[in-house]
Amino acid sequence: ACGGDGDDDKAGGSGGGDCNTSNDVKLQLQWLPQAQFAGYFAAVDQGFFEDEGLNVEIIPSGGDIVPQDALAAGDADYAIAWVPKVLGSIEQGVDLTNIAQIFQRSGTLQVSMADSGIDSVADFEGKKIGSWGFGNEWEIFAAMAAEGLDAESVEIVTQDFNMNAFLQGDIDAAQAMTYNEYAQLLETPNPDTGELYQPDDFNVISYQDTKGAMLQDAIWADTACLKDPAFVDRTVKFLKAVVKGWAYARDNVQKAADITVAAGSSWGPSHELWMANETNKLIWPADNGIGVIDQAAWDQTVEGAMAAVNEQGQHLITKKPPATAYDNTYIEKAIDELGDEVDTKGADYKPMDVELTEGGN
Amino acid sequence: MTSPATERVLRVVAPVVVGLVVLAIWQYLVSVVGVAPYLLPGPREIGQELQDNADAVREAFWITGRNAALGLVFGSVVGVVLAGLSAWARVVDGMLAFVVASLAVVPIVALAPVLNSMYGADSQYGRRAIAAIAAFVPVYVNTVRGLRQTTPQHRDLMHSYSASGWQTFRSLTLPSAAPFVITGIRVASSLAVISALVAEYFGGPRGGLGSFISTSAATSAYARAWAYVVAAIVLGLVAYVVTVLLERIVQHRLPTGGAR
Amino acid sequence: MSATAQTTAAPGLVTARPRRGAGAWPVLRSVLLGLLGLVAVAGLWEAYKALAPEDGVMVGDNRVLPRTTDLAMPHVWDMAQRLGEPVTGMRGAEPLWQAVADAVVVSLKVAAAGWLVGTVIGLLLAVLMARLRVLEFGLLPWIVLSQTVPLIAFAPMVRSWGSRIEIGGWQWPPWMSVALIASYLAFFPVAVGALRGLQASDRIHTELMRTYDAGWWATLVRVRLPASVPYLLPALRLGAAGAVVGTVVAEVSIVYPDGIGRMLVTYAGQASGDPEKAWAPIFGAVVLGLVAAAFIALLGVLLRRYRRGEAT
Amino acid sequence: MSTAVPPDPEDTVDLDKRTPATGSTSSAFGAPPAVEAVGVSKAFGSRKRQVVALSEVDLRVAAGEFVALIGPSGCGKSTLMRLVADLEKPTSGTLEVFGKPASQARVDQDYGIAFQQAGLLPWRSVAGNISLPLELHGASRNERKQRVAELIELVGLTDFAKSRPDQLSGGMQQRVAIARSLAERPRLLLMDEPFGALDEMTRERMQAELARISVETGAAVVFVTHSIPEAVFLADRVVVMTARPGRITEEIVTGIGREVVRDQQLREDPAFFTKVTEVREALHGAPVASSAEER
Amino acid sequence: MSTAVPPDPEDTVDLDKRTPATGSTSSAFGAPPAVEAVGVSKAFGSRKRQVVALSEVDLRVAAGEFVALIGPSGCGKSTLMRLVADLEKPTSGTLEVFGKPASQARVDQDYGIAFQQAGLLPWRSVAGNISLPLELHGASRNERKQRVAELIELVGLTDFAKSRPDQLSGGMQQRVAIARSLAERPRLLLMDEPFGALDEMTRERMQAELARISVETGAAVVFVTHSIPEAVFLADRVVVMTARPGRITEEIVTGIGREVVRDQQLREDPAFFTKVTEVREALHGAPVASSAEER
Ligand SMILES: Nc1ncnc2c1ncn2[C@@H]1O[C@H](COP(=O)(O)OP(=O)(O)OP(=O)(O)O)[C@@H](O)[C@H]1O
Ligand SMILES: Nc1ncnc2c1ncn2[C@@H]1O[C@H](COP(=O)(O)OP(=O)(O)OP(=O)(O)O)[C@@H](O)[C@H]1O
Ligand SMILES: Cc1ncc(C[n+]2csc(CCO)c2C)c(N)n1
Ligand SMILES: [Mg+2]
Ligand SMILES: [Mg+2]
Repeated sequence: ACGGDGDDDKAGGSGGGDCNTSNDVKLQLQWLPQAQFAGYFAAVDQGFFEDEGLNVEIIPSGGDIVPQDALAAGDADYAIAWVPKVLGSIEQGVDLTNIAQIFQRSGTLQVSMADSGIDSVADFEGKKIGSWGFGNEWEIFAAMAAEGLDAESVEIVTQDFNMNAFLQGDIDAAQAMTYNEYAQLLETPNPDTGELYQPDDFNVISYQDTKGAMLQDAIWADTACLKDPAFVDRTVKFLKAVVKGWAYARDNVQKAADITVAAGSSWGPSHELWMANETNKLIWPADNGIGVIDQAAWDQTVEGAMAAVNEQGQHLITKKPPATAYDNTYIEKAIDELGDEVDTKGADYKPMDVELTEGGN
Repeated sequence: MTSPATERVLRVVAPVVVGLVVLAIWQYLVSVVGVAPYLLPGPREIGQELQDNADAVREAFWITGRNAALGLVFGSVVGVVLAGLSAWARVVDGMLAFVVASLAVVPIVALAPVLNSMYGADSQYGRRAIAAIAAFVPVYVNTVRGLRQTTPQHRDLMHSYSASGWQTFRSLTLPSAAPFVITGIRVASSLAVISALVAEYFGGPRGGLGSFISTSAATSAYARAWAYVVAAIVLGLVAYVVTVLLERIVQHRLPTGGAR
Repeated sequence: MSATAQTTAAPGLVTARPRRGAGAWPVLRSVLLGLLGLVAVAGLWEAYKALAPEDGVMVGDNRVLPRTTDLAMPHVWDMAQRLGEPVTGMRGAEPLWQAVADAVVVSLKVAAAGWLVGTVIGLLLAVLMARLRVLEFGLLPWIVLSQTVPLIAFAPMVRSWGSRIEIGGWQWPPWMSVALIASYLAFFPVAVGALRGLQASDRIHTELMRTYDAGWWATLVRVRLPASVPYLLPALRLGAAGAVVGTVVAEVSIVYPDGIGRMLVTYAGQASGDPEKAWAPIFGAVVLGLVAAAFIALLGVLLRRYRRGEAT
Repeated sequence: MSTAVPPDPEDTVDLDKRTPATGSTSSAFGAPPAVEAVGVSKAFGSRKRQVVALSEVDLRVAAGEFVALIGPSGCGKSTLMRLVADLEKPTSGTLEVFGKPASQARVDQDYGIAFQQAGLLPWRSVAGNISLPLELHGASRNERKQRVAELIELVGLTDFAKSRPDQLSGGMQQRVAIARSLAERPRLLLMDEPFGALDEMTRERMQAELARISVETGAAVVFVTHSIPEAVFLADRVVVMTARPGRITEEIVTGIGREVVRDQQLREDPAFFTKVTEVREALHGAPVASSAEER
Repeated sequence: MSTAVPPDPEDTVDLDKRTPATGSTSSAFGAPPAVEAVGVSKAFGSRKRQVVALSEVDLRVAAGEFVALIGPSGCGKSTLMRLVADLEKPTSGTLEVFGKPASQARVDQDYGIAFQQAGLLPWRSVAGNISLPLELHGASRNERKQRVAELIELVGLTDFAKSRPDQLSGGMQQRVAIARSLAERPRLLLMDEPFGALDEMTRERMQAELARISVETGAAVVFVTHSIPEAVFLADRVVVMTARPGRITEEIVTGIGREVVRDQQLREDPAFFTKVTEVREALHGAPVASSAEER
C-alpha cells in the first residue's frame, strides 16, 4: 500500500519552488458543505472571488481526508482547519501558516441531560464523555487538564454522526457544535412529552467558557509559498473576497443558508438557517476585524494543546509551534484594502432567532 | 515438485522474504526518493513509535482483537449453521438469498450507527455484531457452495443407506464442503479484523486500534497511526495463522483428490 | 409416496420433471422466495420490536439483543413511508426514494468498474500463485494481511496522487480513485477463492493433460479454470459485494459527492431528528448489492455446464 | 482351488435332481418377492433429446433368488438397478421391493448396493469406508470393528485397512465397495459389475464367497455382469437385455440350485457349458459357433 | 461375427508358419524399442508405511509390438503404465521410451493413454472430450471434426456425440476414453483395462478394431487386462506379474503374429487354447485342471 512518485523533498507539497500563483484557486473545507462554511459559498455565489479575478473551487472533506494534509500535499491552495489539529500536524513536520482566524470563538459544547448533575467540566469525573474522535477530543482533555482531571478519569466514548447515543443514555455528556449537533437535539421529539426537546431539557457546557477553549476554523496556507510575492498578492485578494463573503452571510442570513443548500448541503432549510446564524455568532463581533488572530486566544490554544494528554498518555504537541504558525499580515492587508467597503468588525451584530422544526427538514 | 522438507522451509521463508522486500522498497521510497513523512512515514519511524507506545498499542490490540475474534467465531458458526439449513431446505436457501446478498453489501459506515444505536454506544457489542456480520457473509457464501459439491454418486450412496439428513450432512456433505468452509473462514478472518477496527471510527467506547488510528491521523501523527496499523496487521497475521492451522488439521483429516 | 403413485396416467407419455435452469419458473421462484425472505425479516423486525423490552434483552450487564426504541429500530412502515416523502422541507425537493435511486446509479457504475478491475487483478494473482507455489507461499499471507490495512492509511494517498495524474488533456477523474479503492476490496476474495479453485481440479484430469504434454497454460484453460468454477462463483460474488462495499466506503473516505456513501454519512448525521431517513441510503446500498448478486447469479447460469453434478 | 484333479463323475452336477430354480429355494412359499417390476419404463432428458433407457420392463426376483442381468453396454442394466434402489424414479410402471414401494424398502434398508464405480469417500480409510453403513445405522463400536475386520479379510485387504482410497489400485477399490455393500447382511444385494476390475483368481474367490454368502444369509442378489460364464456360474436365472430401448428379451433358468457349491467343478460341468451357450445365443440373437469355447 | 460356420481347417492358424513374435513385425530392425525398463522399482508412501508397488522390473517392448500385462489386483500394472507415461518417477532403475527418457517421450507425444478410470472432463461433450488432444496439438477445426466423427463411429456412440459424460453408462464412458487415446494415432498405446466395462460383443468388436489399428499404424501397445483369453488373443507377448512386491514373473510369447487377423476363427483355434492355458498356469503358479475351460 505504498509507493511514491515524484513530489520529492518539498516540505510543502505544491510549495517550495512552484506554488500555484495562478488565479485558479482550490479551497479545502474541513467538512461537507454546510452553513459552517457559508461565507465561502456566498463569496462564490455573489461573485466576490470573481471580482478579485479569482476562480475558486471549493473542495469538501470529511471521511479520511485531513484538510491540512491535503494542503501540504499540494491538493489545495488554502484549507480550513481547526488550530489544535494543525498544531499537531506542524509538530509532525508540516509547515503551515494560519493566515486568517475566521472563527473567533470555540463552538464546541458538552451537553448533558438537565437532571444529570453534570454542569461543569469538573463533573466529568467517572462519567461517560462523548467525543467524535478525529482530533476533536483534545479540547476536552485540555479543559479537563485545567480542572486537574486526567484522561483516564473519564470513559471516552466515540460518538458517531448523530446524537442517538446521547439521547438513549449511552453517553452522559455528548460533544456538540452549537451550529449543528445541538440543533439536532432540539429537532428531536422528546418521547416523554411528544414535543421537541427544549433547551432547558439540557445542561450545556461551552468550552469557550473554559480554559480548554481552542481556536477553530482558520484559513491555512503553505508557509513556504508565503515567501512568494505573487502568492501573497493572490492570497490577499482571496482573503478580501472571503471577508466580503462572511459579511454577506452576516447581513443576509437566510440567503446565505439558501446559497449553502444550493451548493450541495443536504440539511433541511431550518437547520441550515440555524447553522448560518450560529456560525455568525462565532465570528461576529470581531473586535480586531474578522480573521485577525488574537494573541491571547492563540496562546491559550497552544497551552491547552500542550497540556492535553489522552488516555494512552500521548500528547497532541510537546513544544510550542514555530513563529510562522500564524501571521496576521495578510488578513490585515486585506481588511485594510477593503477599507469602508465592508464592515469587517460587525460591532453591532445581532443574531436572529431561528425556530427549529422536527428533523431539521 | 518440491520435497516436503524444502516446502516446509519455503512456506516460512517466502513470506518473510516478500515482507522484507516490501519493507526495503518502502524504506527506499522514504529515505532515497524522499516521500514526505506525513504521506508515508518510514518503517524506522514507525518502529520507533511502536517502541514508544508499546503499552498503549498492546492495550488497543487486545480490545480490537477480542472484538474481532468473538465476531469471527460467532459469524463463522452462524454462517456454517445457516448454510447447513440452506443446503437442507431449498426454501431456506431461497429465502436467505436476498437477505445475505443485502447483508453482504451493507458497509460498516451504514451498519455502525445503526448497531450502535441498537446495542448502545457504550458497549462493544455493536462492533462485535459488525465483525460477526462481516465474517458471516464469506463463510455462508462459500459454505453454501461447498455443501453442493458432493458427487452424485456419493449422494446416491447415502440415499441408498436411507441416511437421515443429519447423517448425510455429517458423513458426506460437510467433509466435501470442508475446503470451501476453510476458504470462507480465510476470507472472513481478515474481514473480521478490519471490521472490528473500522467500526471503532464510527462510535462506541474508545480504546481500540481504530480509535487511535483515526485520532493520530487527524493530527498528521502518521508514524503513530501506522504503529497502530502495524498492530492491526499483526492481528490479521494471528487470524491468518489460526486459519492456516485449521486448514492443516482439516486437510490432514480429509485429504481431497485435489491436484498438486 | 407409493410405487403405484408413480405410474403416470398414460404410460409412455413422459412427464419430464422440471429441470433446474429451464424456463422462467425457477427464476420467478427464486425471486419470490427471496422476497419472501425479506418479508420474513421485516416481520421478525416488527415482531421483535413488539415483544422485546425497549431497552433490549440484557444478560447481566450485557445487552445481547438490541433495543427496540423508535430511534434504534424504526417501524418498517415508517421507513417505507419516509421514502415517499421529500428529502427536505425545501420547496421543490424531490422525493427521498428518487434521491436514493440517483445515488445508487452513480455508485453502481463505480462499483462495476471496481469489480472488473478487482476481478482481473484477483484472477491474475490467483493464476500466478497457482503457477508457482513459491509465489503462493510468499504472496498469499500478504494478500490476506493487506485487507487488515484500514483504508484511512492509504485512501487519502490514492486521492492525492490521482488528482495529480494528468495525461495530455485527460485528467484522472475522482470516481476512478473510488473505483481503485473498491477494487482493493474486490480483488481479495477473488484471489483467495480462485486460487483454491485452481488447485482443486481432479488429479486424473491434470494427469491427462500431462500425458498430452499440455503446457501449464493449456491445462489452466482446459482443466483448471473450468474445474475452479464452483470456487470461482462464490469468490466473484464476494468480490462483487466487496466492490459495492468498497465503493461506498471509498466514497465516504475520500469524499466523493454523488454516490450512496456520501448520502449514508449525511443522513446518518440527521438520524436523531429523522431516524427513518437514515435507513433510506441503507436500502439503497442493499439494492446495489442485489443488483450485483443478480449479476453473479446470471453468470452462474451461464457457467452451469461447469457445475454439473452440483447438488441443488 | 485350481488343482489338477480330473473331474469326478460322482460330483458332476445332475441338473435334473435339483429343485426347480425360480425363487423357491430359501424363501418360504408365498413370501413377497424381493423385486417385482411391472411395466417399468425410464426415460432421461428433456422432451427434445430424450433417451429411453428402459421400456416396459417386467422383472420378478424371488426372495433368496440370484438373478444375473446381462446385456450390451448402455442397455439399461445400471438404470434398472438404480430404480430398484430407489435412486431413480420410473417414468411409468410399478416397482415393489419385498412387497413395498422401492422407497419404503430403501428406508427399511432392505438392500445393499455396490455401484459400477467404487464411489469410496476419499477422506475415509478403507476401514472407515466399510464401516460407514454400520455407523449410519447405529452399530456399536465393537460390532463395527469386528465386522469391518471380517469384511476386510474377506476381500483380502487386511494390510490396507488404514490406506486411503487414492492409495489403492482400481481392483482394490472395487473390493472395498463390495465389502461395504455386504456390511449389513442385506436381504437383497444389488451389484453392478462388482468384479469387473478383478483379476481371474481374485474374481473366482469373490464369486465363491458371494455364492456362499447368498446361500448362508438367504439373500436375493441382482447381479450385473458382462461375463456370461460368471452369470451362469452364479445365478439361478440370467436375464438378458437389449439396448435402445432397454428391454428384457429373454430369461434363462440355469437350473443350478442355490445349494450347489460354486466351485471349480461346476465350471467344468458340461451342463454349465450348455447354459453358457444358451445365454450367449440369447444375447447375440443367433446361435453361436462353438459352445465349448469361452472367451 | 458369431455366425455358425464350423471352423475351416484351412484357416486354422499354424503357429509355426508365423514370424517370430517379439517386436520384429512392423518395426525396422535396430529401431529403438518402444519401452525399455531396466531394474525399475517404485515405492509409495513414507519410510514408515512404505508400499513397494514395483520391484526390479525389466521390460522391453519393441516398436510395433503388442504386449499384454496381466497379474493380480494391486500388483503394479497401473503403476508400471504410469511410469512409462511419465506420470510417476521410478524410485530406481531406468526407463526409456523410444530410446529417450520417458519425460522426453511425453513431451514428444509419443504415446496415447487410456486410464483405468475413464477420466472424462464432465463439462465437455463426448465429441469435445475426444477432440481435446487434437485441440491441444493444434489440429485444424476441419481435421478435428472429421477425426472425432471417425472415432465416435469406431466406438459406436454416434448418437451420443453431444451427450455429457454423466449421461452415459459406464461402458459408454470407457469407450469415449478409448477413442480419446486413439485420437492422434500414437506410436505407443498405453491401455489400462480399457475393455473392462464392456459387454462381450462390444468388447470383441473393440478388440478387433484395436488389433487392426495397431497393425495399420504400426503402433506398439501396452495393454493391461484381467482376461487371459483377451491377452492371448491380442498380444504378441503376455507379461505376467505377481504382487507384493510387483514383479514380472514370466513372459509368454503367443506366437500369433501381428499380421494374423484377430477374428472368431482365432478364438477357436486349439493353439490359442494352449497359450491361454499356459498363461493361466503362469499366473496361478500351478498347472490348471481343464485347459478348454475359460472363466
Ligand atoms: N443421467 C442420465 N441422463 C441421460 N441419459 C442417461 C442417464 N443415465 C443413463 N442414461 C442413458 O441411459 C441408457 C442406459 O444407461 P445404463 O447406465 O443403465 O446402461 P448400462 O446397461 O448400465 O450400460 P453399461 O454396461 O455400459 O454400464 C444409456 O443410453 C445412457 O446414455
Ligand atoms: N499413490 C499411491 N500411494 C500409495 N500406494 C499406492 C499408490 N498408487 C498405488 N499404490 C499401491 O501400489 C500397488 C500397485 O498399484 P497399481 O494401481 O499399480 O495396481 P494394479 O496392478 O493396477 O491393480 P488393479 O488391477 O487392481 O488395477 C498397490 O498395492 C497400491 O496400493
Ligand atoms: C469523522 C469526523 N467527525 C467529526 C468531525 C468534527 N467536525 C468537524 S466540523 C464538525 C461540524 C459537524 O457538522 C464536526 C463535528 C470530523 N472532522 N470528522
Ligand atoms: Mg452400467
Ligand atoms: Mg490398475
